[in-house]
Amino acid sequence: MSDIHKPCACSPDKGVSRRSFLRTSTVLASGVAALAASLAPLRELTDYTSIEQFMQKYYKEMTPQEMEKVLERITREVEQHYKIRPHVKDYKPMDGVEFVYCLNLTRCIGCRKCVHACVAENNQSQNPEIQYIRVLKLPHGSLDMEKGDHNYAPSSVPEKGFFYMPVQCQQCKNPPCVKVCPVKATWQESDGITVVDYDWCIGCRYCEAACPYFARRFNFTKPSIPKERLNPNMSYLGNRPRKQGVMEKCHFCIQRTRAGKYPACLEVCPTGARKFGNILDPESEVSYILRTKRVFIQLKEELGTSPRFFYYFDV
Amino acid sequence: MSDIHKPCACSPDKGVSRRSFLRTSTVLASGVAALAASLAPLRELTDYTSIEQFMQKYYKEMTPQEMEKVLERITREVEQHYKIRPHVKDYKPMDGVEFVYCLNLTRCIGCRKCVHACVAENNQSQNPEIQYIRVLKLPHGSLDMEKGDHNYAPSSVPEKGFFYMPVQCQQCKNPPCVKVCPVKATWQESDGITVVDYDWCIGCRYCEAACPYFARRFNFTKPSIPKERLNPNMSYLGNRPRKQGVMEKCHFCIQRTRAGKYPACLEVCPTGARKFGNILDPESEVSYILRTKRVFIQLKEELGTSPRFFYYFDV
Amino acid sequence: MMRACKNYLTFLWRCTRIAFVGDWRYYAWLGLLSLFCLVGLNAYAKQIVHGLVVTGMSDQVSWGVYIANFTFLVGVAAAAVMLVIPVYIYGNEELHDLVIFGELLAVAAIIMCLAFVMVDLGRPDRFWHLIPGIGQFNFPGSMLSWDVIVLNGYLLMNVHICGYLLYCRYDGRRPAKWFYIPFVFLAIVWAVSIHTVTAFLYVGLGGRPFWNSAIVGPRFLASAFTAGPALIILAMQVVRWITADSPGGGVAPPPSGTPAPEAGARRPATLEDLELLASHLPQFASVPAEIRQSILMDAVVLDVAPGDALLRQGEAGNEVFFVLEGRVVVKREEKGRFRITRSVGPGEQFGETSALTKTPRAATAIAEEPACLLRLPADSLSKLMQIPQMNKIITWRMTERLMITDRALMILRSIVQVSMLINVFLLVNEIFKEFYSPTAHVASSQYLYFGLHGYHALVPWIWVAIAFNLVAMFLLVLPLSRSLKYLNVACVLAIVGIWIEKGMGLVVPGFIPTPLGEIVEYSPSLNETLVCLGIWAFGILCYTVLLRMAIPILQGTLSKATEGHGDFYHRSTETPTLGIPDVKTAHSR
Amino acid sequence: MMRACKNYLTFLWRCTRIAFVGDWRYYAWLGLLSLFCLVGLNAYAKQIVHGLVVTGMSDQVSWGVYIANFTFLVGVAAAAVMLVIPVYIYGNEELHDLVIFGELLAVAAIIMCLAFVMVDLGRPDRFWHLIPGIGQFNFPGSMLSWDVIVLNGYLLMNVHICGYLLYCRYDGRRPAKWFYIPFVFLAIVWAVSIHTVTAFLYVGLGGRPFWNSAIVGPRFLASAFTAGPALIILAMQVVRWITADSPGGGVAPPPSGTPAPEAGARRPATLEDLELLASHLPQFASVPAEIRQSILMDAVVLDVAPGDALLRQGEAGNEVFFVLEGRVVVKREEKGRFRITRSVGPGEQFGETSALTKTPRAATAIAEEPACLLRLPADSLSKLMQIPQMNKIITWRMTERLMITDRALMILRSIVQVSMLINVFLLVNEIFKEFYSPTAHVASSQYLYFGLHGYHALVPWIWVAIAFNLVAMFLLVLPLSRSLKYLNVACVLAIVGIWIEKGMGLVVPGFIPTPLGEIVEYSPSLNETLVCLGIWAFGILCYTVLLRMAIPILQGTLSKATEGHGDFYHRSTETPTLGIPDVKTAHSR
Repeated sequence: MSDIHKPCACSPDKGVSRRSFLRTSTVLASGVAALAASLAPLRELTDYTSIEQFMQKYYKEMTPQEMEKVLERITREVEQHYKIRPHVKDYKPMDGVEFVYCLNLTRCIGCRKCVHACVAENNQSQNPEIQYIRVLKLPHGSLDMEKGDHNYAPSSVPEKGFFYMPVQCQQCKNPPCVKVCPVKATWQESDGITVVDYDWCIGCRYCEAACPYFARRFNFTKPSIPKERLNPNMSYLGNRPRKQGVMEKCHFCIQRTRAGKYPACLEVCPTGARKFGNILDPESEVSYILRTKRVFIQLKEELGTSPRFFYYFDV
Repeated sequence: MSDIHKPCACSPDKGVSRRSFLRTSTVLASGVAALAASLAPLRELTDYTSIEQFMQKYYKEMTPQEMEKVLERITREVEQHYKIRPHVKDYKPMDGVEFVYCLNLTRCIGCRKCVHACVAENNQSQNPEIQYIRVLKLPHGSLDMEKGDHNYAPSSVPEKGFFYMPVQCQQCKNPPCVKVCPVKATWQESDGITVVDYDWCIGCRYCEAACPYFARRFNFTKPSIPKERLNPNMSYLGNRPRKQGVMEKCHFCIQRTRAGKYPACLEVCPTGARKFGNILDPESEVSYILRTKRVFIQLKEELGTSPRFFYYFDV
Repeated sequence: MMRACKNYLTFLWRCTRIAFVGDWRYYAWLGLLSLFCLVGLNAYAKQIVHGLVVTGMSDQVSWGVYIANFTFLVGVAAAAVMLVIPVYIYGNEELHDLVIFGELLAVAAIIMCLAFVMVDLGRPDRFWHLIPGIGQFNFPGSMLSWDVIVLNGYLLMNVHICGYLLYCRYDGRRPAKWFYIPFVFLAIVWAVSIHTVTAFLYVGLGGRPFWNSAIVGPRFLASAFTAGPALIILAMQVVRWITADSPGGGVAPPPSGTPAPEAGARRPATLEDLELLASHLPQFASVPAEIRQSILMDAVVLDVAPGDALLRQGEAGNEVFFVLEGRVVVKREEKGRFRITRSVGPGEQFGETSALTKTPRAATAIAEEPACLLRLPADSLSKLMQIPQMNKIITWRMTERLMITDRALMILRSIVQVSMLINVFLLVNEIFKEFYSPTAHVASSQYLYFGLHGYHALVPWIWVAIAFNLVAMFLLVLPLSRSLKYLNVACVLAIVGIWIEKGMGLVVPGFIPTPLGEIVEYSPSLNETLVCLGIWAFGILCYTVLLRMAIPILQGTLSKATEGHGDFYHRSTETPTLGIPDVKTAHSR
Repeated sequence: MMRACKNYLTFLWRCTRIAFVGDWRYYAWLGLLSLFCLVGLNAYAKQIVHGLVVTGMSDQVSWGVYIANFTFLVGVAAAAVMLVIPVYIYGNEELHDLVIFGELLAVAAIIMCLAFVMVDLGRPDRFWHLIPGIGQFNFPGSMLSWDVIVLNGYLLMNVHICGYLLYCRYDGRRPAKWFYIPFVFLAIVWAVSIHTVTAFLYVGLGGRPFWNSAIVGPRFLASAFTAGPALIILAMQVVRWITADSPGGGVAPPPSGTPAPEAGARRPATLEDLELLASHLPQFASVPAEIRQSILMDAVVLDVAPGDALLRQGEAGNEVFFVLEGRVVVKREEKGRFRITRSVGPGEQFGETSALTKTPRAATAIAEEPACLLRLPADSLSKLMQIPQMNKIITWRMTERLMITDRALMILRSIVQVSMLINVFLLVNEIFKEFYSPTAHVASSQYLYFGLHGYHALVPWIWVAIAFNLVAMFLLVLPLSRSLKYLNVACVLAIVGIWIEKGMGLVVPGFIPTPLGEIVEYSPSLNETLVCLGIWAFGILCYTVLLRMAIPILQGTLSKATEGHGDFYHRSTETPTLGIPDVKTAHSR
């Protein structure tokens, strides 16, 4: 930028006077100094991108060997940073599985236990805290979210005249976030989970603008997780620590659910309002609910996103 | 229209030849004949608008005496036509009353008894039949009305895997139909009922286009009601017989509810899915429902019409 | 005052009378249109008796082809301003002569609009409920009440402007600017408003997502500014064609066969001749004596017989002629046909354009009656033009002519071109919005463009409309359409395409599916179609009659000056307009 | 080939070098801009280190002033075509000289756009993931991938067109039509597309009703075609101002104080003189001997000294001059200041416009060096013009001048005028749609215009923007703005109004309330603001440098012919551009 400002560095066609030379040199030197001064904050940069990371291939184009190397690199980085040796794996979707989430609005008491269990499980930044689940307190009778309270005080739940609606990624069948990503850094897996490759995202936040459920989160600064609270059981597309400047989101606890466990939010729920399972299995709890419950609600059904997250009532 | 076609009837400045005169007369005569022929269908017109009716004043500007005369005229007309002397009254809204309707979607079995009770009570045309209530059969789990079946066969209700949603005028607090009417022929009364003055409506059907609930009906031809099925208990803004070419709609059985009775659709409901009452009375059933039921639905809440018709679940 | 009244009544009387004068083709045309009108009236009578059940409409689709035509015609009416703007705002003279034709079209279109609204009403006998002051007028809440105001206001405004300008032309007066220019500017704003208000009728309905979109208004305007001027392009060519005599018909003298301009007696002019001129042209009185004197030097007085040509189109020549007695008709040859551009009587001049601009004669002037003319060289004219009063009257009379030049049509072409590009651009925006993220609101568009749940009555129509619009756009953009042949094809395609897309393509899908998701299709019944045809015929009839009145006035053949001539009954030489033989001649055949 | 390469490199080298040449005001201006650039760079470095947390953005409002500026500048870039269309499609010559300035503005604007996108990225180090072929390009699904293509394509296209035209002008060659005209037309379509695609970025988001409206695209275009030409109107006046010498500065000879055109020695021309001319002007070889001979009759050869005036602005005169040796500079007086419109060397002509059109001299011609000139009367020029080759070269050179006339600015005014009317019309449509039937979708508009639930950060801004737009519209519509003073006020108001309305007023309300109904407001942080200022400064710096290169080329003072003259280091008479004293003179002060 600044070199435009310095005068012509070349000597003019004919004899350069000493004074002119001195002048040119002075301007040139002060220009370089100013440039250096303006770039000074970069000295504080600690978290350099390594060549290895910079050159890393696109997730879907990596061979198993290359993925192995990447996982090793991640393990190394985490160990270096948190002094804990994690278990990082690239969990793949299982055949014949499509995950679906059902949430019983009759039961939810708005305790926000799910919110915090999620943060702990998924190694989200805790300062500033990034939460995947947002619980709305709604007055009886209305599903108009504009009437919702996002910041209710949790001591007195459930409050009379209100009900509670936790919202997280709806794992849409037609995810707008995937459609708009210019670099294919986010996509839908065969088991219905929409994931983000944290090493490919360029941080344009177009997906965040596109999501109708406020389900995506951006690392506005370097995430900070206390060492003692790091969950060492990690997956590449799931809860491994993120870098500054990339998107993340709820991935149905990929490191748990693809290993046959329930998501953290479900396990911690004290009222059993949360149900999770494989919709392709007719015997699963979620299949039963969707088959028998009279009315359930897909948020913003009119947008055509076709969520895999269903709200229902105890009818 | 046709007089443009006839040649100049005036005689030209100077001497008109006999031939020209004959010609002019011939053309003139045949023009008049053609015009008369084209208007011939009007001879079939039986239901002339009387001068009295044509000159009738706007409802809100009539004195009680004038209204009395109008009611007499209507009584006369009905008697003449149906050979039954009706009891026609102009029921006024009661102070401290705002009507509200609640419908329990858990209970409704889609029997359509309400639909037919409504037709009978409100003297709707029976050929073609005009129905105020439309019952939708919806697949479990969805409130997307585009998936609804309007013409399901009623023999087997309730069908498994479906639920039923009766829709009628939602008596909006912000009724779009009232806003768009160019001649103020429809308005909202103080007890929340939106009414139509059948003697003022010009039949432009703009209200029908504006209504988001498909709740308004137009008399596309002369309504026909068998004499024996005429309900003689009539109100001016309610169920008195309508004329061809005007709008009508559900008015919460004004002739019943303003006399302290329940609407016909509620009385006939076999499951008790329908609840009606005064929301301003905290002891009323509807007040109780709206106070205690966890979630209820106002159709198309996002349009800002603010219906007085609430759908709820047995929770 | 009395005289003015009488004069105005005479004007109206003569206009009315001339509407019934014409040759067999004119009568056949009026007869055909009247037939359609009567058939339509018959169909409407049936509708009155049986109700709107005779149409294809239903509670589900409660507006149909009536309102579709209404919507389209509001656009046509609004487009008249696209002639007014270039002339009055940008001072384009080329379109000047077309403004009145455009405004007459607006008048005819608004009459049709009102008729379409009327037939759509369930209770036409109660239309008076809509009249502010008498009925109950839901203003400003209901957009329909706005529409009542703007449509009727626009009608009155255009009737006033046309009527006043035509009457002034008839009367040989210069129109008073304050009496019509404010209305011209008001009409410009108003034209946008009739369109926007009509769009808002639809846009304001929150429960109909297909209409509840801010782009409907701009699309209305863009398509109106495409279809309207396209219609004017076609109409003007028809006017040009019917106002031309047929070639070599023996009636119009072919340029080669007429006597030379030197025909007839000629003598130097005297001061008496100038006084005679001054008696017909009061402004001449303001010319100082010394100038009169200096003019006399080169002035010549000609006495000519009927049929003598004074000057011929295409020839060089820099003299101006003032008529002292008799009448001279000025004709222009266009593509082998002759058209009267002016009829000049005592005190009026011709040939001044060539004299002032040194260009070849733009038309041929032929004496209609035995006439006496004062011929002046260009220098003398320049001297006269230095007198402000003379300058004003001569300049004003220069513009008093009926010319529909190809260049004027090309200006209209560029309006149609740009509007069509904008129209298609807006369509692209709408389609992108609907289909890129297909929300539930897309159902109506889905039905319109691709069909929904097996229903697809409108699909072939809308694709035909889009194809027509696109072909028209390409034709208009290509230099090809500088040829009238291709331009006409493009105009027809554009009009039909927009009629489909903005009429049925806008109104019907708004109702499908219903707000409760039901699909009931609509197609107009026969009776409904006949009513529409009747109204169209009535509108065309109105426009025909209005043109029949306006053209001779613009040509100068119907004017106060020709009053004594007993209109067209006494003209012995040839037919003035529409290629229609004189009535008397026709009678005595 | 080698020579062409060397020539092109010399061209680049001289262009680069001239960018660093100027007087103290020029250096001060560059210095100031560089200062802002450095401050911005510093702020950006902080952002790199700490992340986007240093901005005012949040998960709720995830785009802010960066993307707002980006959106606005895409519009400015697109507006360059509003100069290109009149010139290349409608053949308007008045704007011809401005096209290159418009396209250079487009280049600068696109550079700023790319910079704004870059600073908005969370991971700028991964921008290469966006490169088709190397990264993963989500085309055609993501509108952002379309934007990458169209923005970079537009940049390349404009760089190519400007660069090629300037190089040809430098080289004294006539540009080959096939080498740039196709790109000109492509750029027209492309300009619409950069805008529409950028609008579609927003429109395509079904979950954001404030953006998910088909009218956003048309409004983008209308506001761009308002703000862009308004900016060009202002920029061109700055160019006109800086390319003029100060009046009576002693450097530029005032017309009254110069020697008469008869100054210097004069003698009849000989055949040798014509051969000398032919050696510089190869086309002259095609002139047949008999015409050469006939020309000789009235031809005069003048030998003049530096500072001699050959012809003077405003005088009558119908001779044309061909330069045989030396250089002549043509200057035009505008409002008391002189501006070089051409610099003419051997083989080139001046004075031909007056000779051909019989109009007074439009500029003053002064010898820069001892010069030898061939003077021909208008008749001889007419004879030469009958030779096709001569006609072509002379006509082409007639257009090679730098004139920014008031009429050109008035043409831009009518573009701004119409665009602003359309823009306001679209705004009215949008506001009607939102507020007539206020559905839940109205929340964002409610927030923007009136505030929502007690939050109203944008309310004062949007009303200021609307007020500015309305005032600008009225100024533009009134004849008042035919005066540059009011026009400039209108332009500034329009630019600021649109910057607010289309930048922050479009981007931020789309996020408020969030899809879950939460309201989190946004205002840019100091750091963010400094980055923005830095990018603006960088863009203006780019435009300054581009103009610094282009102006002398357009004036003809920087051309292949002046190569031997050692650019501006050796000119002894006066400063060529920007009112900047010669460098050598400055050094020896």
